[in-house]
Amino acid sequence: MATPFREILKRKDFVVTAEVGPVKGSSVSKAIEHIELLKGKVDGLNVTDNQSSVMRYPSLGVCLLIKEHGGEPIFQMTCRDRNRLALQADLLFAYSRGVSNVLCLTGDSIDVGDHKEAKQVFDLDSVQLIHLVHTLNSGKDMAGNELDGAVDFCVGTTGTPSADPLEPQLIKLEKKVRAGVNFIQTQAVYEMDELKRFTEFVRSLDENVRVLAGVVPVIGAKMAAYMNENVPGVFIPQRIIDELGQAPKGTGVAKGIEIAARMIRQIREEKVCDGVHIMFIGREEKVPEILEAAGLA
Amino acid sequence: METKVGVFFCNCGGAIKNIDFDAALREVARLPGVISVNLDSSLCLEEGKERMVSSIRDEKMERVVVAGCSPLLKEHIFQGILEKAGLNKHLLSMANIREQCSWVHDGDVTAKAVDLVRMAINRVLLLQPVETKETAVSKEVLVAGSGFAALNVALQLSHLGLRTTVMEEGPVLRAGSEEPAAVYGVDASSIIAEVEANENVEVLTSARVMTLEGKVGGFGVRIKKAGKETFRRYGAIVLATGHRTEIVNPGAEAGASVVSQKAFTDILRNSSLEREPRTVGFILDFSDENSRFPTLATLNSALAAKKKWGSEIYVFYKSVKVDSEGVERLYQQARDSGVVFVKSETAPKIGVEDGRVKVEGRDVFAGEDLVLACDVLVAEELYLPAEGTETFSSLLNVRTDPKGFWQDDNVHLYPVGSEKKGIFFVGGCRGDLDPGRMLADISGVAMNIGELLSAGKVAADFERVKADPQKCVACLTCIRVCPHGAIQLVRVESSKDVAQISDLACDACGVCAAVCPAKAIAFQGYRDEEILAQIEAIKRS
Amino acid sequence: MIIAERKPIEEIRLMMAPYKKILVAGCGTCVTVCWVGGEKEVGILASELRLARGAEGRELVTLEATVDRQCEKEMLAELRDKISDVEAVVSLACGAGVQTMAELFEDKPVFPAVNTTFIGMPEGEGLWVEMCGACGDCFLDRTGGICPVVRCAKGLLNGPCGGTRRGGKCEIDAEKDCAWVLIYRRLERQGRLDLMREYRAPKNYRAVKRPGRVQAAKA
Amino acid sequence: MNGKIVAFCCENSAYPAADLAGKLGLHYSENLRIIRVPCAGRVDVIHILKALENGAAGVLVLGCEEGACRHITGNTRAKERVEYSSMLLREINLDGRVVAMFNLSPNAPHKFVKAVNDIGNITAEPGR
Repeated sequence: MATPFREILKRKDFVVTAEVGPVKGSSVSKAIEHIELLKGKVDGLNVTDNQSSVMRYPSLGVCLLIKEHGGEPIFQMTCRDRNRLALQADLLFAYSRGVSNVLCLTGDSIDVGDHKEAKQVFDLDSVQLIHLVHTLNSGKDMAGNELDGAVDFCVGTTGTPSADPLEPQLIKLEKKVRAGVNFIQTQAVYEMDELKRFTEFVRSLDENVRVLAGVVPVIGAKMAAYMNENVPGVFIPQRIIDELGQAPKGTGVAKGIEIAARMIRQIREEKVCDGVHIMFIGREEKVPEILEAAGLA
Repeated sequence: METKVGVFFCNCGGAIKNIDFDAALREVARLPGVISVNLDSSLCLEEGKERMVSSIRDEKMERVVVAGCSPLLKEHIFQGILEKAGLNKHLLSMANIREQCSWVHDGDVTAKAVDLVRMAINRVLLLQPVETKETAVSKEVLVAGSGFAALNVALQLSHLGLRTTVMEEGPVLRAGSEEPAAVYGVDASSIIAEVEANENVEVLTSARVMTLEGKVGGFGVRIKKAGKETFRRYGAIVLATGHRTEIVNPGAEAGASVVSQKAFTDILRNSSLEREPRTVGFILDFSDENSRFPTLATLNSALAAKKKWGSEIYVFYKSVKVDSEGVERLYQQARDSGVVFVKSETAPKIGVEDGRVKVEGRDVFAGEDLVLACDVLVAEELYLPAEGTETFSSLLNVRTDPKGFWQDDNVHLYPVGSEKKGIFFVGGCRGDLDPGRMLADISGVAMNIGELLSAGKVAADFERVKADPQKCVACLTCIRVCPHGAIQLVRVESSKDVAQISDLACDACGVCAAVCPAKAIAFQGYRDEEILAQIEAIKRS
Repeated sequence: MIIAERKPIEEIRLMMAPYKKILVAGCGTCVTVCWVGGEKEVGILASELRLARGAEGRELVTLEATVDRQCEKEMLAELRDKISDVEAVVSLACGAGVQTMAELFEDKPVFPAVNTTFIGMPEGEGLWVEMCGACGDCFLDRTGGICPVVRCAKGLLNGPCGGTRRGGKCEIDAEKDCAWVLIYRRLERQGRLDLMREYRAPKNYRAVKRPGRVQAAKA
Repeated sequence: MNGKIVAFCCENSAYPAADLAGKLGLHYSENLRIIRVPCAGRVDVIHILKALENGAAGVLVLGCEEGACRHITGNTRAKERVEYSSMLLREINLDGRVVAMFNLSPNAPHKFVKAVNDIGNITAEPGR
């Protein structure tokens, strides 16, 4: 049985988490493959929730699989697809099956996904969801009713260190930290000074909050340009795009891994923050390579 | 009782050949509403006119159709005939059976001619009378700016008996001092004295326009001077805010000895240098291609320097534009007096060598590089609109050209008008300067305004274009769309805001009538019914 | 003001297919102001339908009328004679007008010719943008007068979201300003950023029990 | 209205150009019927559609050259309305080319004649 993530956050000085993306279908074989590959190598495994508003096998489903396979799941919840009843019900169900880490997200908008005519919910937003989890932790539901069987979630959320303008994001981050979070896994970040500034801000609010830097390897200049334009909250600096541009043909992935590993090692050595969250959706099998290259294997 | 229409055919003294007028008259006589058909050979000449006036009166015609030449040529004459016969001049419709029928088709075109007459009859049956009404207008004119052009306009207007307010943002009148008229070959020395002596001209310095409303004949302007705001009424507004210049790549280290044209004239006038400059350089027309002022200024300054100090003068030029009045003569004078013109493709490099300005350029004709050390270099300047032109534009809601100058050369408004009646531009603020033309523009503006205001009242069609207060929903579309800013929102008796079109400011284009979503705007003569009736007539041909 | 957009001619043509004599009814208020349903557009739509029917070689008789407001029964009553003389009505009014007409003349099929889009304001000539979603629980007082419920693509009460683009643009549209960045800038300008720092509890989305009813307290 | 072409002519450009065509003895189809308007910006979609409804084979709207419109935006507005009408015709599967906008200056009678001939050829195509 894996050590609970809450404990790891307290004891470990450099926490490493990764992310698996469920498939669009009922087959779980790929998920299990990724779980087996990564469960021993990382402290926690996030499972995305209809990432980029693309309909997929549910996040909670893969979390249960991770539990069954002895991994430590981090259940990602967005506010796009469920109202406050469904969110609370899913949390109760998750906790009852041993999934006790939740990452509270607002969620991408329907327009960026593949069901562009769906009605988006957003009954709550990420800050309200964090408050909701604490309400449940206190033994009550949002309507103030007593729960038959309480929950005790370890709560996490995200942040955008390289946002421009930054100030509105920091105001929101403050609300999240005030609401009470154990850890923050940031959006993809590539500039150390941005990450430093972000982490210091979080520390100034609450030193117990652990900050894990979001690491999204970029596998080519064209991919970088695409991500800058289409993936919300991602801003890949020109210097990295240039570096990728010089990589000879066909070595894009290797170059991406090399850059990611370099960043991870720098974060760790300079203690910029408390760890990293590696997001390599679609190439989960490459994550061990990154860990090795970063000296974390 | 059907409206009584009289139709007059004119064969233009035989110039309209391929129409069987007898047949045409017979057929037109049968059309509904037609009570009289007449054939004439010279309707627009005196006897023709007499015959027409008497037929209109005798047969008590209520509408008139004239089938003949183009309305653009003779419409005003036939409108005069209607008035003489006691009929409202707008109750006329013309069928162009000459230029647009007889002269463009071979063979017999009687059928088409009858068609065109039927179209004119359908339209004339719907026409409504439009009265002419005189509106009192303020005989005061606001002139913004105080350069040579502004003050001259003010003087000329005062000679026409119109009071002028010259408003200058700066503390002092700019003509003469700021703007060296001598450079442009015009004498401005006495102008300020003349203006200050003229009791028809009121001078307001360090004054600014805060708000502007209303239309031609009655612009309401709030002017702020010394912290106090006063509200004034003006019949017309002249913008003569001039231009400003910026030296092009002065070669920073060259320092004080690189000067602008204006600075050079100061040196000429009171020779502020310790000793007279032995060699003087000029840079001409390498970056700003279209303005003519630099050429004139360079030639005047070069000649003046030659005369006063006898110094060696070099002009590095890409082009010497001599197409405005008197400039060719100046150019010849300069060459005869020994001024050296150095033709080069690219702007010369400007540097410093033992305290003097070093100019390195390529002489295209001599085919060799030329290095010149001179005591004073008059650098090339970019001609830009004066500061504050944008704020003025938004206040007046008039457009500027891409470079920010006023009144790009729309051929219909050229040379001094703007798209807003009663607002005129003159002088440097219009960009592409040509002193010769500027003098013509000054008298042009004075003449336009004199014609407009000196009678103290202006006759205009009364409510030819009108928004029906019952139908107008005050959606503001027409107000935003009107190219001439002639429409505003007013509160009518039913305490409802509706669009009101100013008869004086309206230029009768009909754009408002086309865009009005409530079909509330009637443009007499071109109402939808009057256009659709002509289409209806075509259908039956 | 209610903003609407004219339906494509193809859609309206199919609705009118079974009928030979129809009334094209305009409304003189909101839809006139936003250029889709006034007397001018009634004339154009009627002409478009006749032309289309002519292209099929069949006949169409159209009556045209525009009342001040189609959402008032007394004003619609003016159309009683014309409506009894036709087989169907195509109304260029907003949804409220179409339904008031349908209710008043229950035996006549009434069809919408416009899509009612939002409550908004003009941003440029012929361009309108959404401002209010009629949520029934206005809290513009706490956002510096900018409504995130409709002007934020996700309707967030504690924004901005993580997807804000560089320069403060919205995740879903690089041209659109992020509502929460606008709110931030305005509150900062007014020195009231504390309002944005306040946590906003989940919204009461049933403030207006749909369909809404408002009973005025007094005449 | 067999084969008639209705031409809305702005009195600042197209109408004088048509007159000049007459003075120079140029020729164009007899089917043309000119309706004088103070500016092309006065011509609305309803006028174009009503002309077509009344059987016009083609409709021309002729205004000043771009940037030389006496009423600044009249010719651009007319162009947009012509494009709307043309798009509408295509939507109800009629030929969108029978409605056209032309810009010309008062001293360009040949351009006027060319505009009339062009639309004449389109409307005269077999299988109309």
